Amino acid sequence: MTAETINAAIEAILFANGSSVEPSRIATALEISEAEAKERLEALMNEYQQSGRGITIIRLKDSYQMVSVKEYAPYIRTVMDLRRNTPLSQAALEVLAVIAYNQPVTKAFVEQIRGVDCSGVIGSLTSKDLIEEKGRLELPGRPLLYGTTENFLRCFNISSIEELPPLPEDDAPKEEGDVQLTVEEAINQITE
Amino acid sequence: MTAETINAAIEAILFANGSSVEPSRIATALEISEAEAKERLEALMNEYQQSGRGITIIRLKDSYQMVSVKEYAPYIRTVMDLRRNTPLSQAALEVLAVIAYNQPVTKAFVEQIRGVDCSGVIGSLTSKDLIEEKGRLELPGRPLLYGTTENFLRCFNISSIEELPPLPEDDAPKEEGDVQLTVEEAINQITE
Amino acid sequence: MENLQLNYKLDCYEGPLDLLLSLIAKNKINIYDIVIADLLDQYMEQIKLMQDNQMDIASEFLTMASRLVYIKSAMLLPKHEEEAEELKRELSGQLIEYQLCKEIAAKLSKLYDFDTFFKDASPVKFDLTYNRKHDPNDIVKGYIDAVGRGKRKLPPPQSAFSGIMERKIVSVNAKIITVMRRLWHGKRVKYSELFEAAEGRGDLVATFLAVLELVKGKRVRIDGDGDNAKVYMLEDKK
Repeated sequence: MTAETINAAIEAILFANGSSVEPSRIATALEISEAEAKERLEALMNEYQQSGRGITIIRLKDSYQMVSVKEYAPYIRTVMDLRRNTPLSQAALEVLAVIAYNQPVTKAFVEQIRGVDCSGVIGSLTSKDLIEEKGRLELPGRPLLYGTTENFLRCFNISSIEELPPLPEDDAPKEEGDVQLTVEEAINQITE
Repeated sequence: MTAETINAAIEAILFANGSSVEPSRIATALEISEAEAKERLEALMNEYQQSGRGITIIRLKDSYQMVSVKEYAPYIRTVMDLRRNTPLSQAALEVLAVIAYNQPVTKAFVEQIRGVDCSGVIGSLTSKDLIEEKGRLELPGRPLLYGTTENFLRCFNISSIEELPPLPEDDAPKEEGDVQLTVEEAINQITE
Repeated sequence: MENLQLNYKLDCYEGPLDLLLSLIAKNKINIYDIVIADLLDQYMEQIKLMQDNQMDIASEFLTMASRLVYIKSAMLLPKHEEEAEELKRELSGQLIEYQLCKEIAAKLSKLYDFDTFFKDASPVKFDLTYNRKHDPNDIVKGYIDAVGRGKRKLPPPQSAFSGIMERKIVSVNAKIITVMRRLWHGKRVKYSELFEAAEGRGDLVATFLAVLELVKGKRVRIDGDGDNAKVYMLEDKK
């Protein structure tokens, strides 16, 4: 396979697959090394992003996906007769914020921060594929842990959790420890 | 809109739409004449067909569709096929186990045990041919019942459901304590 | 019209913490040093408004009310200032955390992207049948993970959750009677024993308030402190 055919094959795969693809799957299919697959995907992504085309490639965590370029969304919506999506509710955003910055966390942890029951919101965020189960906490009751999904990254235009906006500077006198929320804290709070 | 942006917009529309699009719909969305839309679609199609890329545009009667290039179909199939071999997630394994030991059961039963919505997991277990519908429960709403398939037996190396390993013995006092603790935990979590 | 607006405003609170934060912002209260008495009054005013508007008040709002009452009571008691301060700091910490959560939520809402589209997988025919091989014991592990230890085949009965589901309204008056009964005939009871039978926080708070009432009314007396504190009834002065 020439370099050109490999690139073309990768394009075809990304296009046909629709959802994101890991380099390892491409490597297996094309019988090339994973490192090469990754390298080519990166190169192709850069090429697309600089080409001024209507389609582009993005990286989500360690996988790649072909998507439409944002600017053309209004035209796509007109042709496909789509309405603008309804924005997320305040409650949904708050739950998402707690989960995104502290994952993996239990529902109890989220409820502790927000002071209200969050079952409904967690259910709807799960069905919107913004959060997902990430195992269980080894504690009595074995509560489920939640974290954000790949779709979350796409919806917030970032390629990894590290790219989330930094937490606001804490200018409070000696409360720092309090504000840093960690899983350990959650465990402490739960097991207290 | 420049010629370049129009082309990019058309690409984005064809991509996002997936199926075929008539030039008239593109003309309306981009506020150009139908003749111009057609002309541009033809030009774009020629460009794609000559570029040696993995994606191309084809004309079907009077509409246009973006598709992957035929030659790459085997790779596409391999990549999509690899997906089925991703190991079962923790959630999938739990749902499968609850169904296996209690079949036939309703989705509501599984959800009551796990405490979360399981529609997605049940859907994916069905498409993996590990569980299947086994009639309906004669109750208001006539909920569907699920049970395991023959493929399930194959995957878990047993020849009948009776061969499922026995569940650990139920040591009553410990069990009691466990449940107590859970309720207590929950109360603590709520009231803290 | 005014009423409608009010309703709308009340509806907006995401929970008791949200309500407290908005009171703190509105009244320029120092979040690091809350004056509990003032905050409690304003909080109860809002709860009353909700009641007047026949709104469903989530139980969380009432739990917070009892928590504020508890802190306020603790502050009134000599020897409990420290506990009260601790509880106040806890509340401050929680409010600061929640404020942070709201700030991040606001940031996230600006990032939310409705404009990126991707397509469904092309209709390629292929088999999704799972064909990995597993050890049959994996399924046992899965079951234990889902259900917990033991061979519980059915979801726990509804009664197992009653402690969680119901938030009993505990009357302080009823608790006064219970406490009095225990102290009847000059018995001396350990202070901590009074709380042993309590079921849940509501019960604890009510018992505590009952003791407070009794002390205030000079019906009982508490001697000693810490674990050694003993409670006994005062002789009827009449």
